Amino acid sequence: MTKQVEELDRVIIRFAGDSGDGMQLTGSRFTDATAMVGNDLATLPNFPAEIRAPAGTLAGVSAFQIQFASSDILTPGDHPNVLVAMNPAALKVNSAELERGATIIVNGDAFTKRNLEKAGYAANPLQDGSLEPYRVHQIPMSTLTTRAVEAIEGVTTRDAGRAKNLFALGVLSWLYGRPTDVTKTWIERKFARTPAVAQANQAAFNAGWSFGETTELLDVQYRVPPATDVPAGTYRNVNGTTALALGLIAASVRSGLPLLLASYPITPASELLHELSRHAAIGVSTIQAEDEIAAAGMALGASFGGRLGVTATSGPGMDLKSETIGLAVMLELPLIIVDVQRAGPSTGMPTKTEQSDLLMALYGRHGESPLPVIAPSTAGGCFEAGFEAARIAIRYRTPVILLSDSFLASSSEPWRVPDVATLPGIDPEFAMTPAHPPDAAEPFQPYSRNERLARPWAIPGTPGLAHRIGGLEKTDGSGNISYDGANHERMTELRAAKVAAIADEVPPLVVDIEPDPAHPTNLLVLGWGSTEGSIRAGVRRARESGHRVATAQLRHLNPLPRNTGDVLRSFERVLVPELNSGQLAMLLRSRFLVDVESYCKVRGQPLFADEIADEIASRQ
Amino acid sequence: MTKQVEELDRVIIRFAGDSGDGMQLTGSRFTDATAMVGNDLATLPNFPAEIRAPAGTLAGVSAFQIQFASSDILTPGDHPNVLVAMNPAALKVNSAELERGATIIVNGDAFTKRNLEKAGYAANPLQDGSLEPYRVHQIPMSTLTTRAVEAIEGVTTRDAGRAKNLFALGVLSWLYGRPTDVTKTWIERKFARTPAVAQANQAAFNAGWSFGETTELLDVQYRVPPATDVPAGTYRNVNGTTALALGLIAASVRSGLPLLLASYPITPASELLHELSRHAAIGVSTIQAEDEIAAAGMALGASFGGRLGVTATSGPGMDLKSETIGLAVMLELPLIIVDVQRAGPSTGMPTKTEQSDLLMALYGRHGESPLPVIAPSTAGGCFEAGFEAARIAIRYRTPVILLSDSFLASSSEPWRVPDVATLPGIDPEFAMTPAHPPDAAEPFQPYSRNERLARPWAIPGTPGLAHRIGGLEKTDGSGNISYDGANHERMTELRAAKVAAIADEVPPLVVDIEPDPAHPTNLLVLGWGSTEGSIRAGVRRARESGHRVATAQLRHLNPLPRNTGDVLRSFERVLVPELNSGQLAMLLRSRFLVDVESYCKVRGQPLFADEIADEIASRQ
Amino acid sequence: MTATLSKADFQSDQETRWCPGCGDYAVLSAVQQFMPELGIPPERIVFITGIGCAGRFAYYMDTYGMHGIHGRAPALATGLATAREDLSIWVVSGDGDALSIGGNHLIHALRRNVPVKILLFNNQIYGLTKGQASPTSELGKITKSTPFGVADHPFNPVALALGAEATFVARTIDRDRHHLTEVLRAAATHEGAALVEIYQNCPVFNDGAFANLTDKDVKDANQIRLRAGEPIRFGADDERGVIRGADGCLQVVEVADVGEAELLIHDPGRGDPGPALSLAKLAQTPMAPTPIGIFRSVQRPVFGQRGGTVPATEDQLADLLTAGDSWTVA
Amino acid sequence: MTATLSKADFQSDQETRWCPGCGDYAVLSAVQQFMPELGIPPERIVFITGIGCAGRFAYYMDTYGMHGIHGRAPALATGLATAREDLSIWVVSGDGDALSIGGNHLIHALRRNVPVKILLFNNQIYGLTKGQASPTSELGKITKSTPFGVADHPFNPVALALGAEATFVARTIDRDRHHLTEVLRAAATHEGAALVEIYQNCPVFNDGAFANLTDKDVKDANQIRLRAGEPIRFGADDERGVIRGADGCLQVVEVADVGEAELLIHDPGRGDPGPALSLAKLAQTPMAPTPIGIFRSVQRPVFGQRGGTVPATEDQLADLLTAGDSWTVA
Ligand SMILES: Cc1ncc(C[n+]2csc(CCOP(=O)(O)OP(=O)(O)O)c2C)c(N)n1
Ligand SMILES: Cc1ncc(C[n+]2csc(CCOP(=O)(O)OP(=O)(O)O)c2C)c(N)n1
Ligand code: SF4
Ligand code: SF4
Ligand SMILES: [Mg+2]
Ligand SMILES: [Mg+2]
Repeated sequence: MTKQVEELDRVIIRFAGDSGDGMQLTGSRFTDATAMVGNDLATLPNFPAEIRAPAGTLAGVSAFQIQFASSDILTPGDHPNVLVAMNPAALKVNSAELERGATIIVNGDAFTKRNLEKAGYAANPLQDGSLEPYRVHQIPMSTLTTRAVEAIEGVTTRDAGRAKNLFALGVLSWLYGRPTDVTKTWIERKFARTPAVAQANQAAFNAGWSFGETTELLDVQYRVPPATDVPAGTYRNVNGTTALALGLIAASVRSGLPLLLASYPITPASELLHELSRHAAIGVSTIQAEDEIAAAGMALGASFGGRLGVTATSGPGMDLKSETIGLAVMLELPLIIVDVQRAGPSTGMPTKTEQSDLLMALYGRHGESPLPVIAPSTAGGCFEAGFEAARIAIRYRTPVILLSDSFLASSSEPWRVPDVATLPGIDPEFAMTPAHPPDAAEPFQPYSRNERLARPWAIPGTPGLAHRIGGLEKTDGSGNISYDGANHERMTELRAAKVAAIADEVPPLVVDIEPDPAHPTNLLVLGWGSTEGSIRAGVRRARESGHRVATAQLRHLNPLPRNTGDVLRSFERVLVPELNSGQLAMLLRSRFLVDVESYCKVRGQPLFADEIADEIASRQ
Repeated sequence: MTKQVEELDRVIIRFAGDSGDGMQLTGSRFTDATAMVGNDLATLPNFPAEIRAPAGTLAGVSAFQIQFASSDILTPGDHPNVLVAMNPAALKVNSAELERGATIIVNGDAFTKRNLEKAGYAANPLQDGSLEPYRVHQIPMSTLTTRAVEAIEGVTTRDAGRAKNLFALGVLSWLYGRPTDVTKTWIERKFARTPAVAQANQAAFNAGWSFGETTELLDVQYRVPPATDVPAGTYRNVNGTTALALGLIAASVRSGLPLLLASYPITPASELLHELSRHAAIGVSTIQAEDEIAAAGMALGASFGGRLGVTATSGPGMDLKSETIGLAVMLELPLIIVDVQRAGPSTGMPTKTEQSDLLMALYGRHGESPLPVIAPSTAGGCFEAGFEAARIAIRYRTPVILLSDSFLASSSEPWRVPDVATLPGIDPEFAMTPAHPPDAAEPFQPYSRNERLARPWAIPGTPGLAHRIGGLEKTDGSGNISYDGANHERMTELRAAKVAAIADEVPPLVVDIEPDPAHPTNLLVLGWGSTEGSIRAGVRRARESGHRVATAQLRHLNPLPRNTGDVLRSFERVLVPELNSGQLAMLLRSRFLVDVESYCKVRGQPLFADEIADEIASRQ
Repeated sequence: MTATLSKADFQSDQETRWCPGCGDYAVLSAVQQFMPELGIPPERIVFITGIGCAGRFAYYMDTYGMHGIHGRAPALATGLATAREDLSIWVVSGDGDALSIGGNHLIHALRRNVPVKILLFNNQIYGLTKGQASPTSELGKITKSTPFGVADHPFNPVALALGAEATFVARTIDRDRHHLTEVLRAAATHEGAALVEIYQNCPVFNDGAFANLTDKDVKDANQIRLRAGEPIRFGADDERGVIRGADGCLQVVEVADVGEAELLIHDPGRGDPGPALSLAKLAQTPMAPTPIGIFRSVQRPVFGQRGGTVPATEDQLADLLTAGDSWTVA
Repeated sequence: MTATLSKADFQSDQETRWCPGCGDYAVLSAVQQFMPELGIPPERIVFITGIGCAGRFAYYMDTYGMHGIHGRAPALATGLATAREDLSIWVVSGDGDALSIGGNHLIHALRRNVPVKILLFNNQIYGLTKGQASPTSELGKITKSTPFGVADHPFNPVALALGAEATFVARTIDRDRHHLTEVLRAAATHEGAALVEIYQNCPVFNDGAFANLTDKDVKDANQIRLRAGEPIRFGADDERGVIRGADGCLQVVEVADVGEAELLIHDPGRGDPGPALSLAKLAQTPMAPTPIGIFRSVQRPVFGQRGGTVPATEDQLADLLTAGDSWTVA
């Protein structure tokens, strides 16, 4: 039977089930297929808290959300229109966030008395009418999957049980007309060594697909036309972690400096360690240090040796690295510190996102120890941010803090792969002769400076340039220990001036619309880091409902773009949404004496577009 | 022969010599005698950098400065009018800072070829006329001392050599009419066990005194009348370290909580550890921890046990304590963190002073972790600051950072000893029953709050109140682990509100003169912490030369006094002098959007009154 | 009243949240079962833990508890123990928490002989952070952070403690409730610091790490049970034993080959920690025959209260304030 | 060219700033004297130091050097050693720097067997900060921070290293240039981490701490010189020696009483670190007869470079960027 096809502009699906149900896999397979169709998309996994909770419990629910559309989208979406719930707990945890009238597809077999109890349901929601406002489809996925695979030679009942996520994938693939070959080839690759399992999964997928095609249950099929506003190029899906890893490796390649990452595991920064540790074959060294202090020290030691030293952590680890970062400021050596922010203070909520380390990045060390701070604003943007952090660290001989966060690190989106040849080169400009820069005095002056105020970087092994550096204040030029007051003041100013001068290479802050004298735009929404997608989406909605509002996103927090003050002053009002208690606002107010307003959200969640739209509406 | 007596209002003397010459002792003896006279005074020792340098070298010079006067004074003084130099190095190092026409008294015997070379003098300054602008008195102190003591039974030549500092003390005591009995009794007490040495020192002192009386060399004697504007009371000399130790012990007594200091040695904070470790007999426990992280942890562990937990350090140690301080913010337990600031960043200049840890104290931890910050402004004021820090920590169940600095810690002044009975009591209000506060729900709610938003403090050993706390976000009230977004936002706000509300108990910011409509005062000089003396002295000078200017000093940096904004706005211009690059200014600008101006000094020295006077003049 | 305490008195109202089958459950249950023996009321018992799966332990004990920050539990406990000698203080930590980030605090707590009992849950992996290598992970192990295998030689916790001047060092196994309880009892009665390494299975990220010592069919062949005053022998029929070889090193032998008289007599009370270290190093990883039990138990002054428990009186304070030269202005 | 190196080639232009008579001078001179033997040009030698008087060492060597922060030198050195296998890397640290704040990095560098030579200047005091107790200060010692005497039992650095899986552990004395040089030579040739404890006199804050081992009249009676393969004996006429007693512990005896055959033969190459630990603990403080020399020297894989020394090629990078499923939009 042929079914009616409905065209949609955008869809938000959330796959939810028990940790054991393989929802992350289902989601990422659906994502790849969707990317192939040419839809624009954004995804966000949502894992349970660290320790694996008992099967079927609320704490054990794992989910994966994807928004895909025919025009460019900016976030994984606020409220799903479709929920796939593999068990009662998954339904309970996620139904609240659904939009009214959303479609719910459940694995009916999982709604046993026991599971309902585990999920804390007094009555079966599939029967008590509590799901009235939604369109609910009940499918006995376990049964149908078992039936589909039982014939296959050498398949255990366990394999059968686990294949039901592919059944679900089949159903959804049919429902949204996703290509099947991508999944097919993936299954073959993945289970090459266990043909029976491969067959089982393929069978389950097919069963799901034909279930959609044949049964009455699902009467419409949906079509989301490919996005047409996508620039040409090669694309792949990346999350912030992968993009950052690639950006750092790219910087290593373009600078010729082997990369050394020293890190101590911590959620959500561990993923970067895992990712980079796989690339030993291409000049990437990784060390799991005994703690964060050692990690920072090892990375700095490697920098002293002429490597691209990187260390990555999250809040608690940042506290511990601060003394070593201060040493790097004094040594004026390149060092990249990645802070994947999470909800604090203290241990806080390790798996939740937040932007509350900004002021610590700027001021979290004793003494006057200025350094550059960069914050990527999209998953793909983590590539440029990583590359840029390395470029600045090397060119200016300075530690650089890169502020990512839990949301950026795990959310993914299609990313246009850059052409390696187009990436800027980074010249480490190692000092090779005592006279460096050429006009400098001899003997070697490790604290002489070039036009960027950067000092010479002479690495061990270079004849004639043996020298000693350390954390004590040093004489301008020679670098010898100095307790002279005037010298200390000069060096303090030099360290600050060097960092401030980086602004020369910081792109200006760009407002997304030209001020139009006819209809003056009196409100600027200014964000920083990972909130860009939600802010732009929110602004877009506000505009659709007729509001005149502009937006801009800061990616360099120190130094700020040179035009920041002018931009702020060119608007009547400035709204600064942040996932903290107003840290950027505090900076801008003191720097520019502009009365910026804060929208603070400290709930361990990303910003939602709705919230921004509402904030804008409430101001106009 | 009788000599002419000249009356002076104030004198600044600097005693300088080799580390081995006992100048600190000479200075403190002179100080005690001066206190007895009833002069007001302020002193500042200046030790050589940590490691003891070879005798006679510039690096080995140790100095002690005292200013005393007949009217209240505020600082040890900028430029000495009298320099006592026991060797060429001492002369070389200190002559630059003398006021023109100053008196220089040198130990002529020490100006040997060898010593002159060690000091880097090409020619003998006593002969080459380079000291032309000064009144130089050459006294063969070594010779005269030896002669005075050689007769004494059982005195070694070494004893004789070492006694010359008492000869110098004798000369100066005569010159400024200091009482001799104080010194006499001190000598007896000090050398009770070695009568010969006692005799020798007494003889040397007497020799110096009669040298002054008899020789032609010194033709005038000076008289500095006692200060008359001193409130009645018992006085003693204290430096900031001693005063702080006493303040903490007083808080322990008034709260009934035994004091536990856990600390790791670091210049200049070690002195507090040394000081407190002597008082084990009166309920003061001290632990030298393995590092600063452990020190903070031990203090916090003691607080959990119902003690007054204190930890003290300087910049580099603050970096290391930050994670534990964040835990204390989350646990909401009392904890006092003393930061004796020194010149940074990194190891910096360990023996030099600076105020550059303010922003780190406020923002040096990941996540939103607000806490109170207090900064004493005089040596004596360290007593109140220590007491107040403890009072706030206990009443509000919060870590408190006390920002002292190298200058405050070592400078001394007469201090009016408070009457113990007048010290406020501090009630720890331990929770004894599950219902705490009385209207709270049972079972025990460790995160319920009283009117000050402070939570109950139930210490181990209390039956029925066993509970668990930790660094993970907790449910409002019960304190159970919570990953709920709304709860996290509420708790974040509660932690901030609690600290902000302390402002209710923070005394208002006091401007030293009433605004007089007739002659409007358009400039406010606003300082914080240890700069008070220099600022007030500078303002006084500016007024003497006719400038209308007001001054005020912040001792509470967080929360700020409630009237701070009004005060700032009531002046046309606000000048904020700081020993950093403008950290308080940054705070005030963002909080109040007032265009405060900075005077920044980052030379590892205290502020000088002259500098303030000049800054004021340049603005009027 | 303490006489009537039962296991239930030590179970908190918090739902235990470890993975199904986690060894932590067995240890928790054993500890709760053992606590009443102490004859100390729950309110005078404190559990201080670090961060990690093991760190959650504090929440499940109905005593006072602090879930500290990563690696710092021994420091927190040292402060509390110094301030409050009247408490029974227990630290629960993991192999990463205690030996990686917390290594320094651990060795200093041991050398100071702070009166705390430290339970080190060694699962040879980072559990809470989902499977990275730990300082006890064996060479070559593939983990999330070591896709090409662990390259660092592991610590042997018992050996480290012995080198750090520990006065009590023992090793036991999560699955052996009886042995575990015996060791807890000895640790509890020891005056001063006690380090108890507990081999703990992590079924999710490092399943079977101690199978050699826990699986019915092989455990007898691999558990070398140390008993004070007895010759060291093991095996289903005690057929194997430990001797000091001619080269001065310990070695495992067939008792039949050397004769019982040659066997090393175990003495945890030796002043010289050398023999205990030799035993600890008999097996670098629990894949070979491994000694369990009490390696060392000696007396040494305990790190205790410094300033006593009462603050100064007001008179003492008054004297202190005016100490040194003071003068009066009328 | 390296053949012609002399002591002067390793002396920097910085004026040495230690107190008169400080043991650090002797060690500096011995090290500068020894360096040419390495046959490595100064620019391929790096000294990384911590904070403390000992920490100033780096400034006086005319090699590459980094004066790090307190306690972290082993971490800095581990990063450099991992990045640059072509360098000869030396760490200089004090007893506080290495054992108090830096204890964790030290034990981890040892267990990893990082190719660095660690010289631990042990003066049993905090020198730079003017005389507080250190983790090696003896019990009861009066210092600025312990006016009533040190209450914590001290570490024995050699023992700690042995418990931490060190592959090379030695002890020597500042005043004995010959012995010091011998030990440096052995450490330099050892592959992997070497810990060398150097008893160093601090005349200002802890004068005479090692007088027992350095004063002419008593040194022979107290220095137990360990020599591989030889029986352990000492005394003016080698009249005393070390045996393993019936109780399994080492003990000092009169050779005449037991006969030479009974003496323990020293073997630093033993796999079992137990006997070495027994030797290390023969004297808890250098006030009793104290072994000096090489306690342990064994081979183990060295902690080395992970990712090699060359970054990816542009082609490899291009492949990496498009790895996984990618698609093209025309
Ligand atoms: C300062 C800091 N660094 C890192 C972390 C992340 N973290 C939490 S637990 C843990 C290690 C857990 O391993 P282990 O101590 O062996 O305990 P287990 O989970 O295996 O019981 C790490 C690295 C943290 N919470 N804080
Ligand atoms: C983080 C930090 N804490 C404390 C200090 C202060 N400090 C410098 S050296 C030192 C200890 C010196 O003792 P030791 O390591 O034995 O070296 P020595 O001076 O005896 O050679 C201390 C505590 C510091 N510089 N940094
Ligand atoms: S991860 Fe391992 S150690 Fe942690 S709870 Fe699960 S099974 Fe236990
Ligand atoms: S204080 Fe001691 S260790 Fe430091 S330089 Fe002086 S004598 Fe040497
Ligand atoms: Mg573990
Ligand atoms: Mg020392």
